[in-house]
Amino acid sequence: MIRTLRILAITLACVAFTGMLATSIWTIAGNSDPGNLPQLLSENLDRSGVEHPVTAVLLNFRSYDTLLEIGVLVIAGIAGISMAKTASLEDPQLRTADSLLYALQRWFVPLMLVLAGYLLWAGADRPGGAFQAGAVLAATGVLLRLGGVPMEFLRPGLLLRLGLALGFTVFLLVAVASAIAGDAFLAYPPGMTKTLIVVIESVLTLSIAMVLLALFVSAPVNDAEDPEEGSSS
Amino acid sequence: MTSSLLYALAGAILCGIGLFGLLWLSHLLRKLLAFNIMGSGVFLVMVGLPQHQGGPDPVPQALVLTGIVVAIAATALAVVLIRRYFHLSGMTGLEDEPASPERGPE
Amino acid sequence: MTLNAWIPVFALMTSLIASLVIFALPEKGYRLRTWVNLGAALVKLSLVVVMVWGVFQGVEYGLSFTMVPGVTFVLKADALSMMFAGLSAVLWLLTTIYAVGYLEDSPNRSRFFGFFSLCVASTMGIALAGNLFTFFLFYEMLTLSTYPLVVHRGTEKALRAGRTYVIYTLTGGAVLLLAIAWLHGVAGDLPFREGGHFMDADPDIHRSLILIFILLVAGLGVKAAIFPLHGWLPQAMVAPAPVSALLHAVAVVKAGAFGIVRVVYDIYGVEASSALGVLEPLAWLAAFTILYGSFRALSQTDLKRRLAFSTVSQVSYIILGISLFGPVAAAGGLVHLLHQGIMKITLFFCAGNYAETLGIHRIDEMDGAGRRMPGTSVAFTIGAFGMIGAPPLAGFITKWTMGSGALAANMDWVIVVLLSSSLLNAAYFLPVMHRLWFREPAGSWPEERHWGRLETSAWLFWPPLLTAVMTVMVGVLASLPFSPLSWAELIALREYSP
Amino acid sequence: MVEWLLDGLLVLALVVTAAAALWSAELFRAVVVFIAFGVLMAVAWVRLRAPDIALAEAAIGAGLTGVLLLDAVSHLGGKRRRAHKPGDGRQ
Amino acid sequence: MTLWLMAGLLFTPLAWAVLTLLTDFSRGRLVTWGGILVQVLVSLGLWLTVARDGGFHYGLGGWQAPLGIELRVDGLAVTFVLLTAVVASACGLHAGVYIDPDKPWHRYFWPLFWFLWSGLNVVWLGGDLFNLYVGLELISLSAVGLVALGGKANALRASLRYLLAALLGSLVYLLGVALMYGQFGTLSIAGVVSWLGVHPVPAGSGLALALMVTGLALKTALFPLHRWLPPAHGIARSPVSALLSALVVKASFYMAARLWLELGEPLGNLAAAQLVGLLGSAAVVWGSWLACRQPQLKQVVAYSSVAQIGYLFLLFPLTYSVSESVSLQAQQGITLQVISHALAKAAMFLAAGNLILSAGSNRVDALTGVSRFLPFSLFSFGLAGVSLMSLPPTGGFAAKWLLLQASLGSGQWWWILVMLIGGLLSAAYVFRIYRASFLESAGPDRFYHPARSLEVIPMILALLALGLGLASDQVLSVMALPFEEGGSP
Repeated sequence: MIRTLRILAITLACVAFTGMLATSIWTIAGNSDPGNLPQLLSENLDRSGVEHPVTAVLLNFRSYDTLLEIGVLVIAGIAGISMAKTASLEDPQLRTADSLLYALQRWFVPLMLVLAGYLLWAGADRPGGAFQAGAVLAATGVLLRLGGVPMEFLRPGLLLRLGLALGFTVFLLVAVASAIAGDAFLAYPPGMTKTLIVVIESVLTLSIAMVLLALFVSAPVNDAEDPEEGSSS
Repeated sequence: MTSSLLYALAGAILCGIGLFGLLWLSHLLRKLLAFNIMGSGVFLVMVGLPQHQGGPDPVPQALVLTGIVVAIAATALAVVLIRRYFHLSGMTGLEDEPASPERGPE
Repeated sequence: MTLNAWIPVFALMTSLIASLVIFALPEKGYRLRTWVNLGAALVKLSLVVVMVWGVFQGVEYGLSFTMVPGVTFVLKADALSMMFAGLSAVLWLLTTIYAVGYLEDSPNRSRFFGFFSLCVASTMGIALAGNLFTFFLFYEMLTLSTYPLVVHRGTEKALRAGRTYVIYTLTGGAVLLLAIAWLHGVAGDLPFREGGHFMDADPDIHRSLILIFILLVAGLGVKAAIFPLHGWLPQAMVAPAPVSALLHAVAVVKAGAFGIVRVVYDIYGVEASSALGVLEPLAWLAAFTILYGSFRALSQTDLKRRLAFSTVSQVSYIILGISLFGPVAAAGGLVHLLHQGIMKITLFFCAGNYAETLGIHRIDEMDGAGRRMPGTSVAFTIGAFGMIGAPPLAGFITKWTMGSGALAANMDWVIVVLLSSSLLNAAYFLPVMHRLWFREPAGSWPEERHWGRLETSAWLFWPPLLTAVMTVMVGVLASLPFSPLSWAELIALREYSP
Repeated sequence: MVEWLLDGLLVLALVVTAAAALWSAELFRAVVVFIAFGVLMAVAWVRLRAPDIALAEAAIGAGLTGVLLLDAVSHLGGKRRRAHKPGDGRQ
Repeated sequence: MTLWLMAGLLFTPLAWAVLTLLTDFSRGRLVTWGGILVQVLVSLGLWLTVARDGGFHYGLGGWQAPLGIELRVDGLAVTFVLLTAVVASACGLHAGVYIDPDKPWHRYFWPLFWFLWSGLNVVWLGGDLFNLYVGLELISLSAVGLVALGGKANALRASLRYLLAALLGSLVYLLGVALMYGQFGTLSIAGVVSWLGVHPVPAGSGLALALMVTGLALKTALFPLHRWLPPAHGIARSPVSALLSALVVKASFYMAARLWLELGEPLGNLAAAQLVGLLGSAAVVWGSWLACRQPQLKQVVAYSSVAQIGYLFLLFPLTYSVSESVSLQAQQGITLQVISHALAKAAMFLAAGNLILSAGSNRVDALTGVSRFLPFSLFSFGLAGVSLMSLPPTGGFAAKWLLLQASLGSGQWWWILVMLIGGLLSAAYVFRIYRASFLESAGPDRFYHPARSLEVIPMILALLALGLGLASDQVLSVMALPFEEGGSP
């Protein structure tokens, strides 16, 4: 009885929510559009150092968002590996010698690495960029991993943590360098914009892949022993 | 009515579905699916609505890219937590009684 | 800022700092703690004496700064505040001496004396507060600092009493806060001013003013133990005797009564209050409380509880005095602020002595105690006669002055109240004295300790005698300048002709 | 007109897969449907002229999230687990 | 100079997050001390600068809004930056001693701590709707990570619940942002406000504000969306609980309040404002009531947070269509309430942690008779309690006074009742702790005194909460500094 009432209430709430939202979207779509942001953006595009507007927004106009977003990724990575069995992130269960997987691996991995490289390189003037490249790279890693490649760097040691932090650190150093030179935080020095963006994108690709991979492998395997508990509260 | 607006409205429906899932489902992974669906809905609204009159707008597209990365980070973290929680307590829901129909014969 | 601005602050700080020092001292630092206590009490007393002289000369002591936007924190010494400050300074000194003896060898003394000093600091703040906001600040601080004293023994009973106490006083505090905030909204930030602020208030706000007055009295009446808000007081008797002495004679109940005085005189102004028609109901309420407290005291078998109900009755004398329209009655009420303090503290000291030395708690155990403890019993007798109103003791001065005031104000029914109250006082005190002096002890007294020449520890022996002597002196020397009565007359004069 | 039809079908498919992902009885199937939902989303982004998001959605939404969730399902003892990885029971 | 301060403020926490990620716990502690010093100095410097020269806009990357992201550096923001510096330093210093350095997973405490701090600064200074979203996620994920640290089943349960609530809240907020962008074509709050200044209020945009506020209310644990808070705040390690209760919930409230104050008048309506106030009142009563009934010390404190958060939402009705002066009083009162609750609650959680360490148990009963040992932490707890009861002279009292005045001034007398009842109920749960500590029975004879440094920190915070009441006028005067529109570095 209570269950029925509850589902009824939730359904009603969700339907009302959807209805209100759709009405609001419809109304707003009917209002006159005051936005001139795309125009402003294309006017400033040549000052951004890259030709592709989405990349320009991500890594120049709103680079602070991106910096913080990489921070969010790093946080997730940290929180994830803090949960892992401490000795090793290794999951013996996943080391299967599946022949299909092996074949997949042989053909796909090089292809995916090329794709990641292309996406990264394309980011400056065409769709693509660090996120997509990083995701593809991470997917490659997952594939390798499923194929049983050990990947020592994923042990929760200094190397892993350096890898997690690398992209973020480079981004942060670039950001503060201009501030020390007397410009605003995150401003690129004139003339070096494109170079710096490419550098940042490259390291970000690595770090994004690393974080996602770490999160993928750090899920505790079922036979991990309990960590000893010290929390009194 | 443009196709952008159509997608924005679809986003609204996805939001509703996702919200329902988040509130109603008890299995944590299903909640996570619901969260991702709701997230997709929000992103559709975010891009579809401004493009309804103006054509492609790189700003919301960039925002959605950021949003997707944040969402995957949160999802991955949640998966880690859920798996560890299941490992320690054998439960897949947040209710006190471990009566989730999804549980296998452990 | 001049030195004069800082003297009230110093007076406040002496006990505050003493409290902090005591908390910091280790439990075993017995000697040092006693010296800190007594030293601070003496310093404070001398500061108060300086201020009393200064106020008499018309010197302005005061300090103010904006605390919250729109509200100032004001410390100020005027004639009325000096009356309360003087009372608390003198009695703090005596109670400290007494408490040192009373709590000898008992645990948690560091905690006790720390909060005790904090309590006195709050009382001082109440006395020196220059507006209702500041008053409220210290009023609530008093609640908090007395709670650990009430529950000091840590028994279930003490904790229950503590809970009752807190529920009553915090609720009262909330009502008071509401009233103060409302008043602030209606009339702005009002400093205490002789003659008050609402002499010619806008008739539009009369209704609000009356409602606020009721709320104010209700809030303050909890601490002043006005019927029907007195329930916490008899229960709080589980506290150690020095606490009862301080709570009942000085700090808590007087804070409430003092607050009502401040509201009637220095916020509303006595004439405005009278014009609003709120004084007469207040007088009736006070009169009823006087009789009610006395009746209830009659049936109590526990000595401290009897004294507690006596307090309920006696504090309302103050309220009655100020709510009769006229300077003479006002002086009678005000002087009772002091007189009742001195007399009641004597009685509580004595009750504590009986309990501590002979293990007497109930009245029927008191048979023949007079011969075993003559000094204490003399003091008790003086205090009790004072309460009854026998000339020339303090209580007589009060009742006489108040009676003349009532006649002057054409409120003859007050005389009836005063007389019947005196009869009732006699009815519940005389049997005690009869038992003390004229009955044979039921058995032998416990003699587990050797006190030396005195009947009890010297720390316990002298304070009640001293206050008993004061009870006599303030009565006999009532007409001298600087006697409580003349000081009260001074205040009444200033209030009625600002 | 064809475009409209395409858009309409896509939106319908999105909604249906989303609902199916949440309501399918088996967790494993739910995740598979969710991956399909991700692929459809990628197509939707192409239709919205947002190729960057489409790429990201394909790689992240459909790819990584899917693998992550599938892996989690197999660990949480979903019903399909034994069939999915035979001979690989709990140690 | 200002530029350097800003860069330092933004750079330090992020950089220290990376630095501490590369060390273990003990070395991370040393590194953190350095970072705390820098961050406190920078925050103080910025506060002093703004107190002297007034506020300004700071365009990140040299781009101005609406193209770039602009930070809004005004008196209120820098006051909260400074408050964060104080409270977070206290929690950081406390955690350095409190947390066991030998557990390998505790090394991850410091990076999460620093990320949390940087996220808070983002929110205080943020002037861009989407940037605020990212800041919120930064805060939420690091907070979840901190709660989950150590990974007991209960902690995981609490952190999962927290994570889901936080994610849902963020999404709802983001949905609101999407509608805002669709309507106004800008993400800058100032841009929206100036657009509304010249155009009539567009239809359909009310929902955008409602969604944003709802999402934020969920993250702030407004009744009835509060269920995730007590487990998370109760189960985390005490310094983490302190951070969460003192600062994290305030971040989302701060955003909601700023949005309401900027956009509430055009986009909101009276019923919504009253509804939010009503929910806040329900939180006050319900949270306090549950706090009275919790057997565990930290749960008492956590439910007290639910109640105290309720007061904050009285801002909505008390600033909607009222006179300028009443609105100002309400804003000042709420600001004081935020600050004093942050200080007092941090003090309370840290002191509770010490008491648990001393008594060896989290139960309220375990405190029986501890006042006999004169534990310093009990004093701190008590003092902080005075502020929560909003008794004078604490900051909590000053806040309540201003809110009372605002309620009276706007004629919305029903909030007065809520405040008075809430004050009494909070006294009930605070005195419950006092009472337990005064009970003399066969309690434990041994009593573990924690390290002095652990005990001093909550005391300082509690004294600050106390002193805030006396100095509230001065504090508020900095917040009310004129904001120089268009002034920018």
